[in-house]
Amino acid sequence: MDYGRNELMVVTAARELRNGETVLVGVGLPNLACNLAKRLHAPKLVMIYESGVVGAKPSRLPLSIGDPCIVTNSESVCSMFEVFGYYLQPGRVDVGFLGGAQIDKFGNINTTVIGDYRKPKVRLPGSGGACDIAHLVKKILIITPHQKRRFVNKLDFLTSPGKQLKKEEESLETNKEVREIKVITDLCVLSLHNRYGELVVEKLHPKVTLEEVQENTGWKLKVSEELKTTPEPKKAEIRVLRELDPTRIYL
Amino acid sequence: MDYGRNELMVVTAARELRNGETVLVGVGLPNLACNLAKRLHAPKLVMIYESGVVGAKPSRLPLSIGDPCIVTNSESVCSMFEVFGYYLQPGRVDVGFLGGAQIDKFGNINTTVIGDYRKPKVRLPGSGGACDIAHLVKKILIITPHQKRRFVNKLDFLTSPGKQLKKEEESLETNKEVREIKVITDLCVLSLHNRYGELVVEKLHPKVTLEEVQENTGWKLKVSEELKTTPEPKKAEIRVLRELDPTRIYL
Amino acid sequence: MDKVMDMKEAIKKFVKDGDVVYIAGFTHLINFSAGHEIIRQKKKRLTLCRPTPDLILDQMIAAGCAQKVVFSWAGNPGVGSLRCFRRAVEQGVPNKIEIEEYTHFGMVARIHAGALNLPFIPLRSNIYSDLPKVNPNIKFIKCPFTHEKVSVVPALKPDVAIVHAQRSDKEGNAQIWGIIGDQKEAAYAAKKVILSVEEIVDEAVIRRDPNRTLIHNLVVDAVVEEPWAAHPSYVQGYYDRDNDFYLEWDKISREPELVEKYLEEWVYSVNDRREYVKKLGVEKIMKLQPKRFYSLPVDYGLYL
Amino acid sequence: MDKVMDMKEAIKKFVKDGDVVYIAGFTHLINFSAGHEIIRQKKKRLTLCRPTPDLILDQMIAAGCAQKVVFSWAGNPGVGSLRCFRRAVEQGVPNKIEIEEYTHFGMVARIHAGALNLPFIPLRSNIYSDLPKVNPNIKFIKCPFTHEKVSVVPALKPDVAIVHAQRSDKEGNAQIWGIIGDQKEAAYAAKKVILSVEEIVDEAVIRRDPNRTLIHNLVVDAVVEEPWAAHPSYVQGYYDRDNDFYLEWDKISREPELVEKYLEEWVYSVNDRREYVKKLGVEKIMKLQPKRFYSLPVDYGLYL
Repeated sequence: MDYGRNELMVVTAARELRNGETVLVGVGLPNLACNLAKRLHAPKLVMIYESGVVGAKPSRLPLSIGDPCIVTNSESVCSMFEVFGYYLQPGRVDVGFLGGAQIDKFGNINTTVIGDYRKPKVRLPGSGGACDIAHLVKKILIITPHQKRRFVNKLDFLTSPGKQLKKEEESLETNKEVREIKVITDLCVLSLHNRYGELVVEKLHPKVTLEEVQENTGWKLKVSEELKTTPEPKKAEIRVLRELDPTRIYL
Repeated sequence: MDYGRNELMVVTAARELRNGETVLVGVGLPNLACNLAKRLHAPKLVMIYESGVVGAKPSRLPLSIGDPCIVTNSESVCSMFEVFGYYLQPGRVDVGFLGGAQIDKFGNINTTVIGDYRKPKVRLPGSGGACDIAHLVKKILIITPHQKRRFVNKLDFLTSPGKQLKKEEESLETNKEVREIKVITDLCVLSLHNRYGELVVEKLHPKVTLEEVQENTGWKLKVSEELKTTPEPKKAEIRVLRELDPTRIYL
Repeated sequence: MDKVMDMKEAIKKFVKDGDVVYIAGFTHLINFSAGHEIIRQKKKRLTLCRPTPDLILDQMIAAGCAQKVVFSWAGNPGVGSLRCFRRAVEQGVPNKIEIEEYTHFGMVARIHAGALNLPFIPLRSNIYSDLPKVNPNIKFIKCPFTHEKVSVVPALKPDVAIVHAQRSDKEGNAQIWGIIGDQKEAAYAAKKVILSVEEIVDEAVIRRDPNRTLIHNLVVDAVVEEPWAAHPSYVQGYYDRDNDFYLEWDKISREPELVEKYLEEWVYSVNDRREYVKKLGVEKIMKLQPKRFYSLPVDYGLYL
Repeated sequence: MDKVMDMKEAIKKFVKDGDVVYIAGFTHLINFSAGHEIIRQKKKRLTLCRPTPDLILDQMIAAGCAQKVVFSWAGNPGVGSLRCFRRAVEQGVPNKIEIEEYTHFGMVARIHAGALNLPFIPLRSNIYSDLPKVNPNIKFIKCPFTHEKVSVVPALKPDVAIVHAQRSDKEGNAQIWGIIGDQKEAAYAAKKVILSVEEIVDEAVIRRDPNRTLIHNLVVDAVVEEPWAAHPSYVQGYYDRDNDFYLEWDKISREPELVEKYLEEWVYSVNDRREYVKKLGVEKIMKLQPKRFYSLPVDYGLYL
């Protein structure tokens, strides 16, 4: 079956979600990945939106995470303070989806600024909930196009921590163990690996070479000893995915 | 018109409440005083219960401040944390009603223990919301029988502050100015007076003498230079009051 | 995965000797059924936390379940003393109990901080009171911004919270109206949560009004369908508070023998809440029934 | 004593040049009507606070109302950049603006602390981020109980909060369903509160469901009945989000001239929201109408 790059990314991300997990959903591809997982292998996936909606059953594909369609027929709506306070801060969210303009080899993300903070070349939207999510979830999933200007050796600004490098003994963060980070690009899957202490190439997408990945990455990449090829999407996955985005807004 | 001691106390307390004020209501006589004021001279009195009910319109006389009759037909219900956090802590409550086993001349109240805290002669219920209320309202009203064992020279335990004696410069309390305290007993009305820095006799109830009040008080009482006689209840006040407590639970 | 069970199983599974147990409910929705089952199962050395211990802790203390009570107001609301609590504190009967006390705001702030997984929470109270002298858990710090002095209390994270609600689905998405007290915070602060409800309803009923859901199933471990679980406390719209019993308890609790007799008759000799309700009798049940008084529906809109 | 007034009067009375203004609403219930009226009245040097500035602040910044923006995510939700915001930050067009930024949790924690009248509030975030380096208002302290390090942010207490709700009575007891975002906190934190609603309803409607009341009239200074006040944002059950306009704004906002033209046509040349809605036209109005989908009533009981 034919499939596009975004379709492969979404399917690969969806497979990272397990039944019964709680996921903080972002709009766009992450939202598609969550809904795909829920309709296939993870019917008990609990979808939380930072807008305060928990257990959503959206009737259409929402443009924003505050869309009215995620409220109607959901299990619960709480305030924004409560969604951070009662769900994220106590470590009740297993998986968080993040994106970013820049990513470094430790999975740290910049969504704040390109250039100097005080004299920005490009002012980006900022943290939103990303920094909070990055501090508090067990597993971070990142879906992003693989480009050299994104995969940089040094971030212009560290908005959201990946590996939580500046670990301080007395710190309070809930998830002190090294947690899982997966970066799903249009070329490969990178994974934060205990053994290497940084992101390593874990899976190459079909027909992609390691050289191609390295060319599009701003640091010297390490590669997993058990490097695999990303399994192709199954028919059922593509079919359901296209049902979810019938007008191809994101696919 | 004939009236009882409790009726005079309730009427006198009700007159201390002004239209538009916000009052934290206790059960029993304070509840009667609030409802009486609301039906007569203070229709815009806002009644808040520490159970989280705001703008109550009770259909019957509640035995407790958590009675279902104060919820039905009220304006708003919030959690207990919210009633303290959103109403009391920001100084949105003008008047608080308190009671106590012991009161001293600064309006401090003990509702915790008679005897030593660790080896109590009588273990009383404790603070409840009283200590919080005493820290945060603008005006404290106390309704209590006038007895020597209650009006003591030294409290066994200071549960709720009256004059907030231990004032510390860096303290946070909302109401730093000397606030109003009125103690309404079955003999007289005492009032915290700037000039004396302690409770003074402000009004004597009809037919009560100063000597009688002093005999029932554990410290040497000061008397206001403008000592008055408590006005007798009006017919309308007594009539409405008896409508509020038709089976004479409190009266 | 199925959380629906009866109260016997829920208490057996989730309440252990020595646990910190938080039975939620301010006047409203107090789970007497769970309290009685804990007494029947003879749980020991519990640390019992409630802002208002109310009759349920009075009974559990009398039955010897308590080692410590964490509270803010230990009285019989609108009536007077909690006499079994007092006997334990004043005379060590039936056993000595430790106490740890706060103001109401302090207690609800503690459970609120627990629900938020904050280590502590500031509140503007306590400063002029003797309470901090007898409770080292009430501390004072300086605000790092305004340099004002403010009191702080630590988070409370019970081992088990027991909450009652009007209704939930079988996963435990619970809706509560009327006085909500500390129900939500208790559920989110505790390691394990026993939820009992007047009725288990279809998921669709809950989803028709998601803003009414106070507790999400994520935090719920057991769902018990237990009508009248709160008597002599009450459930808004379902049954009235049994004020007569609160007055009667004042008499019963004066005499340890009468308390013993009460526990024998209404707790030990009764197998479960169903039997208790049967024993209450039709007349009492009818007397406590309110008239119907419905809210108006609101329109969530269907967005296609 | 009467709080009911039109938006013109409310903005005139309660928004002063130089004020700290908090327009509430996360995606839902964003009060564009109030924002446009502020632009029409040419208010200046405002400090505008919102977790998500959204199009409303983009327009107010373009119109020259802003001196400073306090925020956590400045984008066009689901679309991309907030281009007027960026022009002001990157190029000082139409004027330089100061920024002060937090995480979402930091922003809502600040307004939450403001509502509670707490001087500060702790939260478990920020510690591994560069944000504290550029914002001295994000500090760290040690928990007095566990000695852990935790980040703290100061309370935010705006001069004016502007909130929109589905309905209230004429005193301002407001009921909101759907995404409640920061509406309650904003109202309780601010010195003055302008509440606008889709409909003013009889007090009895509110009292039939007191648990639904999110904002009590005690904190409300002006009540404005303003249908469609939120467009192009939305009101749950009343109208849909105008996603097309959010996409269109991405094009308009690329060119200062187009923004100018938009403001001229939709703000300056329009007297009030009624005219704006008329201009929107029947077709748009009909297109944004959801199907009816009602909650079920709950029984509060009448206790006599």
